[in-house]
Amino acid sequence: MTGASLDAWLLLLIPSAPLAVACALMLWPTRRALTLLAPWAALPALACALGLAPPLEIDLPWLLLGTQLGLDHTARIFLFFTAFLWLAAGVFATGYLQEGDGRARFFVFFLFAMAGNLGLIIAGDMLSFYASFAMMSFASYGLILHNRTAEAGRAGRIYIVMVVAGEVLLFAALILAAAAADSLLFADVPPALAEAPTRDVVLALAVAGFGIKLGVLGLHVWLPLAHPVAPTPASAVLSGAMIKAGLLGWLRLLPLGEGPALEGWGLLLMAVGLLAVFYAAFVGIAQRNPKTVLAYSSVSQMGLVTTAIGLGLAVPTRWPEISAIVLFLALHHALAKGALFLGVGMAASRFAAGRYRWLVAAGLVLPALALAGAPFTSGGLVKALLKPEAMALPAPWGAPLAALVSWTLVGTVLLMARFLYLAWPSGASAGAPSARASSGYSLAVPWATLIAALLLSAFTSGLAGAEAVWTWSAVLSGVATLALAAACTALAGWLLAKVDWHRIPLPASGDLVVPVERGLASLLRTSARALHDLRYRLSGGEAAAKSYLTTLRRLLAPAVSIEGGWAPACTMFLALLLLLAAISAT
Amino acid sequence: METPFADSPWTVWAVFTPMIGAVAAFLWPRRAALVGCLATLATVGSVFWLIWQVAQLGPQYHAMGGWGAPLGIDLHADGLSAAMLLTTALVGAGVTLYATAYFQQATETARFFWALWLLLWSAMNALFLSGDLFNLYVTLELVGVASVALVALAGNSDALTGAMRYFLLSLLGSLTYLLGVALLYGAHGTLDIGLLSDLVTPAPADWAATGLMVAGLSIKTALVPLHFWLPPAHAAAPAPVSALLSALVVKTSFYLLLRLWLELFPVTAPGFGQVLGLLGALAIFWGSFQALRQARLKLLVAYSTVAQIGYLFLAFPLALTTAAATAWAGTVLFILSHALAKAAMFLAAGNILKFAGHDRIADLGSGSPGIALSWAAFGIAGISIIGLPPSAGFAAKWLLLQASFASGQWWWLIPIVGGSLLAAAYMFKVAGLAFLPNDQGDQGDPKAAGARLSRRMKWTALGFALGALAMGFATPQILALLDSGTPFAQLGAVGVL
Amino acid sequence: MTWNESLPLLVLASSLVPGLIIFCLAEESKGLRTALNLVGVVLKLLLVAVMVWGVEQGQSYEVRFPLLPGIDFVLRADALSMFFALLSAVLWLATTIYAIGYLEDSPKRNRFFGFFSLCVTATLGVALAGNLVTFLLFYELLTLATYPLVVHRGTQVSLRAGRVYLAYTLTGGALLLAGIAWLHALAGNLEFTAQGFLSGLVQDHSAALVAIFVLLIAGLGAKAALVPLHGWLPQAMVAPAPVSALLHAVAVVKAGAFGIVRVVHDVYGFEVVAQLGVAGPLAAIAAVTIVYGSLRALFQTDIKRRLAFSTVSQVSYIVLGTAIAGPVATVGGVAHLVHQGLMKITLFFCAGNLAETLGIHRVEDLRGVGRRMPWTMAAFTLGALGMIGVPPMAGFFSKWFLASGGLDVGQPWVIAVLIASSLLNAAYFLPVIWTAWFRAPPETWPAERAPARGETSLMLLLPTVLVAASALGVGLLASMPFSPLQWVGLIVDVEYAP
Amino acid sequence: MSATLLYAITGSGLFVLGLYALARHAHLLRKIIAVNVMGSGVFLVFGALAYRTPGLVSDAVPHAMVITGIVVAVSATAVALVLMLRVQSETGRPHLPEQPSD
Repeated sequence: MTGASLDAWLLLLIPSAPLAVACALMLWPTRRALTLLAPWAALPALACALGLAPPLEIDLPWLLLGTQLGLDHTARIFLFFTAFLWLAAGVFATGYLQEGDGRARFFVFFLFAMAGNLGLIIAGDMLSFYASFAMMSFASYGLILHNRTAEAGRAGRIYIVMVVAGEVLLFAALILAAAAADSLLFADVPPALAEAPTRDVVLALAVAGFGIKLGVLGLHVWLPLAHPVAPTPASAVLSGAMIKAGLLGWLRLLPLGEGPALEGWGLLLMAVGLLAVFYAAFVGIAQRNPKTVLAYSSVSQMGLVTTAIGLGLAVPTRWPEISAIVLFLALHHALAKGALFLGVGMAASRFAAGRYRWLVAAGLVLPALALAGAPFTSGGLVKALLKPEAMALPAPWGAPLAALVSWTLVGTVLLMARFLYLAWPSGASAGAPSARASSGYSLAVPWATLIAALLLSAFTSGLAGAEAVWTWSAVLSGVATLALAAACTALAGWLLAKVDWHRIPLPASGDLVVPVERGLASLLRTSARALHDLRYRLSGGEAAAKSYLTTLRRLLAPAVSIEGGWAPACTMFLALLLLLAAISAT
Repeated sequence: METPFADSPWTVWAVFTPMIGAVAAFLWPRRAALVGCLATLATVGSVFWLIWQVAQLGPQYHAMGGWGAPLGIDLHADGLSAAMLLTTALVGAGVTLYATAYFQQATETARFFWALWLLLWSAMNALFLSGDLFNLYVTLELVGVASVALVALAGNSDALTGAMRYFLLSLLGSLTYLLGVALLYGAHGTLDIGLLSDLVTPAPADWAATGLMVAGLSIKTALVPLHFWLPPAHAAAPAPVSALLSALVVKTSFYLLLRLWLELFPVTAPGFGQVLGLLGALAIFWGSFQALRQARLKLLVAYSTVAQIGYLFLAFPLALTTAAATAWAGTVLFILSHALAKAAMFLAAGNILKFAGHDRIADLGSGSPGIALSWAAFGIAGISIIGLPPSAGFAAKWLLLQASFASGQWWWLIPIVGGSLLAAAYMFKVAGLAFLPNDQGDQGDPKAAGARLSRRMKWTALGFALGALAMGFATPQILALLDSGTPFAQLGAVGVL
Repeated sequence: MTWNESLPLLVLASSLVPGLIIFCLAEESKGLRTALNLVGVVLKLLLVAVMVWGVEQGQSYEVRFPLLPGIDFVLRADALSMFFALLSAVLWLATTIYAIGYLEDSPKRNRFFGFFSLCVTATLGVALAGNLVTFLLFYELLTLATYPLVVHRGTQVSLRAGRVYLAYTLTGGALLLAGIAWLHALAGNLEFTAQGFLSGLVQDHSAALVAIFVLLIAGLGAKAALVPLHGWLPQAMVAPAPVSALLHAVAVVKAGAFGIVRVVHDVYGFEVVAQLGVAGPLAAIAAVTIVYGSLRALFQTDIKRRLAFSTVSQVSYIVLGTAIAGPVATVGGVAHLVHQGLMKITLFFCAGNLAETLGIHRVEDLRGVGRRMPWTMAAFTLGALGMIGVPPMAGFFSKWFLASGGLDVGQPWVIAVLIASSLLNAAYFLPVIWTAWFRAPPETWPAERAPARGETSLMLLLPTVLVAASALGVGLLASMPFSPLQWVGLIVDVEYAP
Repeated sequence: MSATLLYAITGSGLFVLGLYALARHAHLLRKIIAVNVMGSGVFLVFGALAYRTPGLVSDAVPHAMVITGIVVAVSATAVALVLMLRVQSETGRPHLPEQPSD
């Protein structure tokens, strides 16, 4: 612990503040003051992100297997948007949830998830990261199940299965990584891993393990189910902050910018990522719940993140630039998705019914535009910066990738259009359960702050080349593309409006999970039957022993019956006598 | 008077004190219990004094009347005798204590009990101290008659038929033994074990004598398949008598067999030991099997004796070369531990029978706290019977196991260990009943004569059980006692019989 | 007899003597009985603590007197024995308090607490035994002392369970006896020695040594519930909850597992075990047990039965860690003695609380019980998460070290086993947690016994919460001096010293 | 010598005959007599073997032993007869049950 500055000690506050409030809330669940205090448990984290200068480090050798907390550039950015989003969502929740809704319970889970999420960001070693990751994952189970509907039950079940699967995959990944690096510190892992013979195994496990959290295509199935069923503020943090934990895991563990280029892995990730972008858009527009649409949008956006990471693996020399873009992408998505989810809540609140209706509508459109990558938004900035990086790929791949990155816009626009269509404040939704009278400011203020921060971020990103992006031509082409996409969407919407939706077999929410669920159920049945048989075969020993005893009894019955007889006894006596004499004669 | 060894008159007192007591108890029936107690005290005192002498000074010897062998009667006391005397004294003292409470009401039976019991004790002590084959026959017969009479004391038909069967077979056994003695005398002209040991050769007379004596003693020891007299007799006798019979009487003939084997018979034919060992193994399995299927508690305990006797015979095949000392030490330790444990079990069973008014296993239950101590005694004695540590039963089985490995015959561990498991099976079949809740099983029979057990009866049973359990810790001391004098001193040194 | 000699005996006496006195008390003298229990508990804990401190300081505690020809009765304190002793002493404290609360107003408490004390005496004896015969002595005493606890209720079911229990454990004891006797005949020595004492015999007697190893492991495996010797454990769960806690967490299965650790490390030595080629099969058995136990647990509807099968699975972690010949895996395995103990005792206490307070025995009756008994279910949740291996619960560290150890010695399949086990654990524990916390509670509970205040009696709740907190604490503070992991590190250093 | 052998063989024959009768006859009196016959056989063997060294006076020790043996046998027979009578009075028949009653 020597050498740790006072600033570094402040890092301890980040996870312990929410933990302390959570424990207090468990002990005194009825204290209103505590629930009001709950969101502000993220404040120390936010303050640290803004006020502390990386790098900071503090060792706690007594905790777990020797814990290191630290703040580096990556952590700082993650800490900023995560804490910000948690704070905003938390304040929103104080207004959104009423006393009777089990608010204290909600906040207990909320705070534990918050502590985990914030803790994993400043974790410098694998175990504290893993522990925080687990705490976050398991605590958000409570958030997802908060409404106790059958739908929530199913979503929760699938979520927890995926969480556990992710946990064990990560366990294996971390164990192997720790063995390869002979260290638990993240600082030591990527360089060691780049050279290790187990590199590919670790990569596979980590990609899959963190991919579950991040919603990588194929592993995303829990996401569109879980995000919508949670209360709106919880959806915001789930989709905005928590899925980024998977990204952070990749950043910490994968040998990005280290060692040789991993083109195979890079191409695989890029392929999966781009596929996710379009697939999620395709499935997403078929959804009827705006929050589900947003969840698919998250999958789609995380596809972009996956693509960027793949690029980083394939072109390690460009990693410093790519990493900056990825971080900004994460921040942008967190703020945008947070604002959109809270917007859904706003649209269902009494605000949307009154004179602020247009304001609410504007508040929905702005982040949607940002997400779609409109000029002068953070989304546009990211895509603009990512394209040139794509060109760094070796010959046949660079140009197609850059083109595909541009086309992702189409998918996003479609999704956002569908979202706006579904979430548009009609003024008639005031009867929705979440629209009961609530203190308006606790809803509006965090939401507005988020939107403001999102808009502001486009201009304060500090990314290299950011100021040069918005040339006239770029803006024009951006607006034109956007307009074209919007027109297409409108046309499609008009055409589709005439179609009887119910006759089209639309992909259900959670898409791939449906057949998997069925398969698992039948697997479970089969294994139960097999086990039953096996057990009978094993416990056959007991039955066999019993029947053996019965047989023995029957066999010995004649012996029992002659036991008391004189004639047999005397015969045996004589026989023994002769036998003994005969033996001693030999 | 010639004294080739250390001459100890205590050998005589060990025999005569109980005999005088027996006569006195017969003469003064009203004071029989008092006489019994006094005689017990005196006998225990002289026996312990003698044991102390053996332990400290080595083997003791006394020529009665100064005649000396072959005409007179000589008394020997070595480590083996001392161990047997010790066993008898310990069990005898406890049973005396128990009997003072047990026989309180039934005066007629009580009077005979004391006389017969003291006579039995005297005969057993004489048997342990004799070194002459004919004397041994006489003492054997005395033990038999006294035991039969004790069984018959209960007076009911089970007891009488049991006693009758026992007596006839006992006579058969002793006569067979006597025929062997006759052949030996005819061949060698002497009956002194010490003298004979140098003369015996594998001649027809000798091997016929060996067969006769071993077979005769086997029937008296109730070796399967010659055991069938034992369960009815032991089960039908009054509790203290059952304890004496199972704990001591069957061991007397085995002691004789052991002594003859060690000192007299040329063990040129290893098959001989193997046959006895096989019968021992058979006894273990058969006795346990029968014990398991018994419906009455005392019969179960009696069959347990049949099984446990089998262990005594396992040493015969095991006692080869270097393993001999270990095997025989284990056997003697087994005698001691089984004596204490079986006494405890029969006394406890007696208590339970007296309390419940019957001993049908199916209808027994823990009942009131009044009987809990007896159940505890039964269970703790079971530990020793099963051979779980730290009981002396464990030490004995350990030594037998060591002998079987050391003699390269590991397969004998199957009866040794298997017998333990079967013993556990029949012990816990009964011990589990103690845990039935109060509203199940019998509450005790208020009409039964002694529904309220005296404290003495409960604690004697428990004392035996605890003694058997704790004796494991005294194993080194007991083994040290055994090493005094023939035959064990030689075993250790020479390693060959 | 010096202080250092008498201390091991005093540790045994501190539960033996109160136990024997309790047998003699009147059923009504509740105050005296409770006082005796508590005095014994606290005294034992103090004495063990003194010994732990002394061992750490390099003191040697040994008492020895002859028992059999060539064999002594030896009680000795080394790092491993103190580890187990401390675990037992601490958990006995919790269990005693719990049992006092649990058995309030039930009959035959003297008998119960008497045997309870004997049981702990035997466990401490197992821990402190300095050679195999002394070990066997206490091992069998443990069987005998637990039997009355298993059949305590006296119902036909419990008597049957008791019979099954005895059938397995006594057979195990017999095999152990045979193995020990053979070993003594072969080696002439049975003293536990760091890194074993058989290396000189491998050349000439390898077949015999393998046979003895099989006998010993089979004997110990019966208590450690290695498949296929596990059949008694699920049946024995009919016993009262404190007994189950004792069986599963403190005494019986632990004695078996501890014995396996002793045999592998202090009788054979891991090198001899490896040379004989028996480590692999042992690890395989452990692995099969881990998976099979979890699979069976998955299909149990009775809470305690589910926990019992979970024990079958979890205890084999210890065996697995022992069978993988490497220091890191051994740390994981041995530390799991404590980790599993704390977590499983938590779970059984919770199951007891549920049964005692609300009459809940089946998983489906747990609906919404989290609201009615939040503290109990919180403790249960912690314990269950620990079993799954979620950090920072203690169970995670066992898995971490086992897996790392497996990697270290080139046996990565261990990770697969651990993952399978974690998944299965999650599969049978998470539905319980979900049912308890997130389903609507029923109108009435099966058999509610309303406490004066709070969710249940404080005597039941306090130990539950404390052990749950310790299960969390030993994980969180895994690197503190005197934490189980650090202590095991010391032990393993000795066993693997060059 | 041959006379001795003859006596000894006759004695052994009596012994086996007694054993046969003991096994064969259920009536207790017959059994008691059978045992007595066996005893007589043993004593006969003893008597025969007393004549150990031809030409010399026979050994006194076997005689003493036979006398002692007879005393033992008489007392034993007395006890046996009393027992038999008690058995008859208790069970009504002078037989033993073939199976011990359970």
